[in-house]
Amino acid sequence: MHSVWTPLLLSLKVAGWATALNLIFGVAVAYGLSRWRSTARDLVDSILTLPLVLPPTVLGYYLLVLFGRRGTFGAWLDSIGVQLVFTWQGAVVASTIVAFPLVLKAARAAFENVDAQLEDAARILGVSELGVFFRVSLPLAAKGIVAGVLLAFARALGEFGATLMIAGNLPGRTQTLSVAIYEAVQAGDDATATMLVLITSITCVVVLMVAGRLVPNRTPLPLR
Amino acid sequence: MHSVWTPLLLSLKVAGWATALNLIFGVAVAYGLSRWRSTARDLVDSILTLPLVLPPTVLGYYLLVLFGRRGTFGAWLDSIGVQLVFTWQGAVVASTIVAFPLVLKAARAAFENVDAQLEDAARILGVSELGVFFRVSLPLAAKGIVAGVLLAFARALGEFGATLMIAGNLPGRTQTLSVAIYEAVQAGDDATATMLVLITSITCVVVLMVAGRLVPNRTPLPLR
Amino acid sequence: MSVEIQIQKELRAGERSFRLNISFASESRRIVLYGPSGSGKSLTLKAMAGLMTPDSGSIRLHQRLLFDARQRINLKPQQRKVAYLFQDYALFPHLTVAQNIAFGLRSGALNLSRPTEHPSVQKWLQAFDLKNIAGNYPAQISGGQRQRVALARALVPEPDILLLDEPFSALDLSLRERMRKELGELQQQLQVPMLLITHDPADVEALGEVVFDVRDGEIQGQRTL
Amino acid sequence: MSVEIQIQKELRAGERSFRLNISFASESRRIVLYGPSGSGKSLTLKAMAGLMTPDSGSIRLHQRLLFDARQRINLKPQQRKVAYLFQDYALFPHLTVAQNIAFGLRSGALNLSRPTEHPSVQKWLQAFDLKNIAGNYPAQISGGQRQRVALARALVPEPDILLLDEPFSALDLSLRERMRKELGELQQQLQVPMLLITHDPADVEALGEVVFDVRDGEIQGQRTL
Amino acid sequence: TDLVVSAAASLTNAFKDLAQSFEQQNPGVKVITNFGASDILMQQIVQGAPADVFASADQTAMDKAVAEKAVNAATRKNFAANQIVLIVPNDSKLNLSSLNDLTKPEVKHIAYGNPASVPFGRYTKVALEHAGLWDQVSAKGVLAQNVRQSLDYVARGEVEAGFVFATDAAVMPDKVKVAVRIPSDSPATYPIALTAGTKQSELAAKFLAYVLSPTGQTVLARYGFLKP
Ligand SMILES: Nc1ncnc2c1ncn2[C@@H]1O[C@H](COP(=O)(O)OP(=O)(O)OP(=O)(O)O)[C@@H](O)[C@H]1O
Ligand SMILES: Nc1ncnc2c1ncn2[C@@H]1O[C@H](COP(=O)(O)OP(=O)(O)OP(=O)(O)O)[C@@H](O)[C@H]1O
Ligand code: MOO
Ligand SMILES: [Mg+2]
Ligand SMILES: [Mg+2]
Repeated sequence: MHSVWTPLLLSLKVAGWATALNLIFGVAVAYGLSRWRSTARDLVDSILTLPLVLPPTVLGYYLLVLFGRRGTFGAWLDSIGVQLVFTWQGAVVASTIVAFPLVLKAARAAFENVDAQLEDAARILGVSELGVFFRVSLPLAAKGIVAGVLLAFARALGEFGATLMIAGNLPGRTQTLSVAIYEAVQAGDDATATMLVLITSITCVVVLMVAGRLVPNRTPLPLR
Repeated sequence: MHSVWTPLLLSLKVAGWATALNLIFGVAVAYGLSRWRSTARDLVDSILTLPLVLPPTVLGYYLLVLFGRRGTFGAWLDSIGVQLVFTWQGAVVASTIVAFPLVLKAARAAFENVDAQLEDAARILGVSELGVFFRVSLPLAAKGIVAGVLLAFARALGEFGATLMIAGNLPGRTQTLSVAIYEAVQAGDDATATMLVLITSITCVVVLMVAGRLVPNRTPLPLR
Repeated sequence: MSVEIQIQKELRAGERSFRLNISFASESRRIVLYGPSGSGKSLTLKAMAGLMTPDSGSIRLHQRLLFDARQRINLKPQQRKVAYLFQDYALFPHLTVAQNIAFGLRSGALNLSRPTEHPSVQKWLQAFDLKNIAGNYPAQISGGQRQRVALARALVPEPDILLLDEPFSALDLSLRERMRKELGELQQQLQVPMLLITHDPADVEALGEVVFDVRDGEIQGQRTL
Repeated sequence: MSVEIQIQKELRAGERSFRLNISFASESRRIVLYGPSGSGKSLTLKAMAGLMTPDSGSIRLHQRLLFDARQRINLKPQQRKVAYLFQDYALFPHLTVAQNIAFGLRSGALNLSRPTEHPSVQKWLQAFDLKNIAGNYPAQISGGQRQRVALARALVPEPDILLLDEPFSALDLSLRERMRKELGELQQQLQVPMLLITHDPADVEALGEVVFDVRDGEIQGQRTL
Repeated sequence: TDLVVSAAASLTNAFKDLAQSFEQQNPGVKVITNFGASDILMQQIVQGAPADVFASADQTAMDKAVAEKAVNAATRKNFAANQIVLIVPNDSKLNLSSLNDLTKPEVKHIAYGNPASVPFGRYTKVALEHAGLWDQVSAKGVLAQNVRQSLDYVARGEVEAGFVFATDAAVMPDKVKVAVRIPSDSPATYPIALTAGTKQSELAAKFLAYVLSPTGQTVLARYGFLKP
């Protein structure tokens, strides 16, 4: 067993990147979907939920087919010098895709809950659509979005099925905490497993609690 | 390969039960947490998110230890004639736990978004706390809750890591679609895998779209 | 004494703090709170309804003690049996006008199934001219219609006291007159005290017996009409 | 003509439908819409602000065409340069009083960083007596305070027209008088038309030149003061 | 009656076949297979899963089951053997012909099972230690969770070489070719045993006997398994 720091830092790096990517894409797609008036909307939404319904290992398998050296997309990536298979970047891609629906759904529900009249009030004040988004919709939806993003972070931290497939299990290079835990459990090494599980759990709890506090809570104190 | 109907029906049964259980427990716990004024609240919330951060296989292992005949809890269950290991009920337990945080977070964010003044208005009208919950908080939080519940359903449908551990891979009895897909991919049987993936995907999209329509959308039509 | 209130509360918001120190008592059944914006009128009504817990003091209604800081008595809003019209209405956005009005007729987990058929819902739909919007949602009605729905909703459960925060502010003159009459009749019939916040001298004249002047969180004076 | 409007809209809600058929034109810069609750006053203002798209007709402000169904012209709310006071205020709950008032001073993605230092924010905080609550959130202020914040927010960007939906309904008499004066002065100074919805005869007297009577979705009459 | 057989993943095809013919010979009996990695199956049985028969891909997993008293040690028998082979993609131009060639710098990644948790990984490790190459090879290692993953990596050309069971290499003759057969002095033997908790030991014993019988052995041989 390597030191626990290597997989822990790797896990945080991978989950951090995956969360950041999902924050951007998930929120953007959710906003688009929540404003899009079309019957195709729910279909697109359901299809974007699919990464959740496929067993991660299977998803990882398809990612491998797609991004592998012999995959269409992988060959192109290879030609521009990007290598996803057996790299931590591959783990980021896997975790991002697996956690994407969590941010999407949460953000969409949050955006749809924002009072449309407030957005109109901003428009009348001459504020651009970009301004309406950043100054009204986003802050009012923040609570729901953050809930989704934290879920995505936890999921990315726990992801190992798809990661294992595409990023492989190269000790010290792509072995995330989850993969290490899996290994330990498989090997019947309960002591190591328990220690690693505790480390992941504590890390996750700490990150969730700190992140939860970063969002300003503007609910006024109740008068009673 | 059995007919695809057996694993499909089994998957729907397991995911359906898991979703129903999560709807009840997730919403109840979320409501409790959203009303609980204590600093311990966020800690409890983070801890309840942990099923997401543990690799499902590992979670499954702990469930196996807990619910197996040698486990304290399992021994007691055994004495009252309940057997979870290698049964579909075991798969329900695994899927429920894995998907629980999704409902919890979504429902908590939704409840906290409900205007407290409306709940007070109901109380002043003499309505019991139960009435406030069912007639004000729940309908106003419905959109966010449903988003979470649908995620949970998709996740339960896709769960196989923990399921494989506790419920095993018994064709016709505990072999859900996800497990069957996993097995087909493992066996290099790409044709079967692709077919099963398509079936799961279509099932999931259909269920999500139908369920999404069951919630009455009360947002008034915009005037423009 | 039908109403007896003597409460203190310190409210902090940002760097500012507001001190509420209200005390008055009256046998009258028609009391008006009158005063400038931000003086503490709405907070006083909230304290009576149980939506704001004072730091100290007590609130008594007839001989019933609703709140007493020293005896640690603090009845729940449900137990206070008050009718409360919120200044900003607080209508349930997911319920129709009729369902909003009927809301207090059931205290359990279910809404009344056919609200428009209930006699008191019918009565107030009629009295406040809301019949033709009974099936509409709050987002689909006008400002004055909302205010009337909120008032009807508050009055339906036949309470022990009426707490009304500017009940007619969004209405035109003729409707105001008509509703003043309806409200005055209801109050006479129920024989319950009514506490009214208003800026309209005509309301004071028609519905007030005693007027308390509220200023900077305190009662500064009292007039009997 | 400074304001020229001629629009139709059919609104359906549940089983009921409401037909709006408004047409008037006026050179006057002080126009009052007067009429009973639910007659279509707020909808008319919404159409002017671009929040409601009429089925047919046109809206012209000075010589600018804001809306024309036949020519398929429909300016965005951002392009109409109107000040609009919502009947229910529509304050941003996540911004302080000062941030709310300063909101329209920036059109981009960021809020003004020190709103209280901006001269026009200062001016209106002063004029409407809101200085000491500048740092508070809407949930922490009284009803009348909210209404004043909403009015200040609408007036700050110096618009081409003022659309005010019952701007003083939640205020006491002395504050009302003071604000009427402020508003009258602003309107004179900007020399822009003002469309006011009110139920208060004193408002009509102080701020109105022409009064249009709205009833059942139509203009039923016109008075010049 | 139902008979639950937990068998190593590498036995999947062969045991499906065996189960079917056993059912035909014993009307009314239903064999329910549970395929998975040997160590997982072992853990399930140790925790009291209601399996009747356990067929493992190596002795280590079975040893643990015995130590935990989860299987009936007296019934333990070796029923098949397998071979570890080094495979390369069919279009490989590296010309690997001995284990020593794995040290070539062109060989960047080598897939094999995790010795800590999967039988074929343990076999690989033994073989490489035997050849004195373990340290060099493990520096390039990609740990697969099971044979199929290792096979898949090679078939896709993601790794330059990988270790798998001979029976698995035979599944994809169009994509991979065997470069080196590990000498048979370190055979991979498969043990089978009845679980301690079985409630139908008679029927389970009958199945076990069937696997060991000439008919059973023929079936296994058809899928490339060797005699133990
Ligand atoms: N939740 C709160 N936190 C802090 N201060 C508050 C809060 N609610 C109200 N206040 C302050 O308390 C004072 C009294 O408020 P209140 O709502 O009682 O005024 P009011 O007399 O009803 O005025 P109006 O006629 O404008 O409605 C105001 O200055 C207000 O800013
Ligand atoms: N979104 C909507 N959908 C359907 N009907 C609506 C909608 N909004 C308003 N109405 C109806 O249109 C009519 C006119 O509404 P409007 O808000 O213009 O009234 P108003 O003249 O402003 O009345 P008030 O003085 O009460 O505010 C009302 O009968 C109202 O119920
Ligand atoms: O047959 Mo195994 O248990 O995957 O090496
Ligand atoms: Mg007030
Ligand atoms: Mg109106």
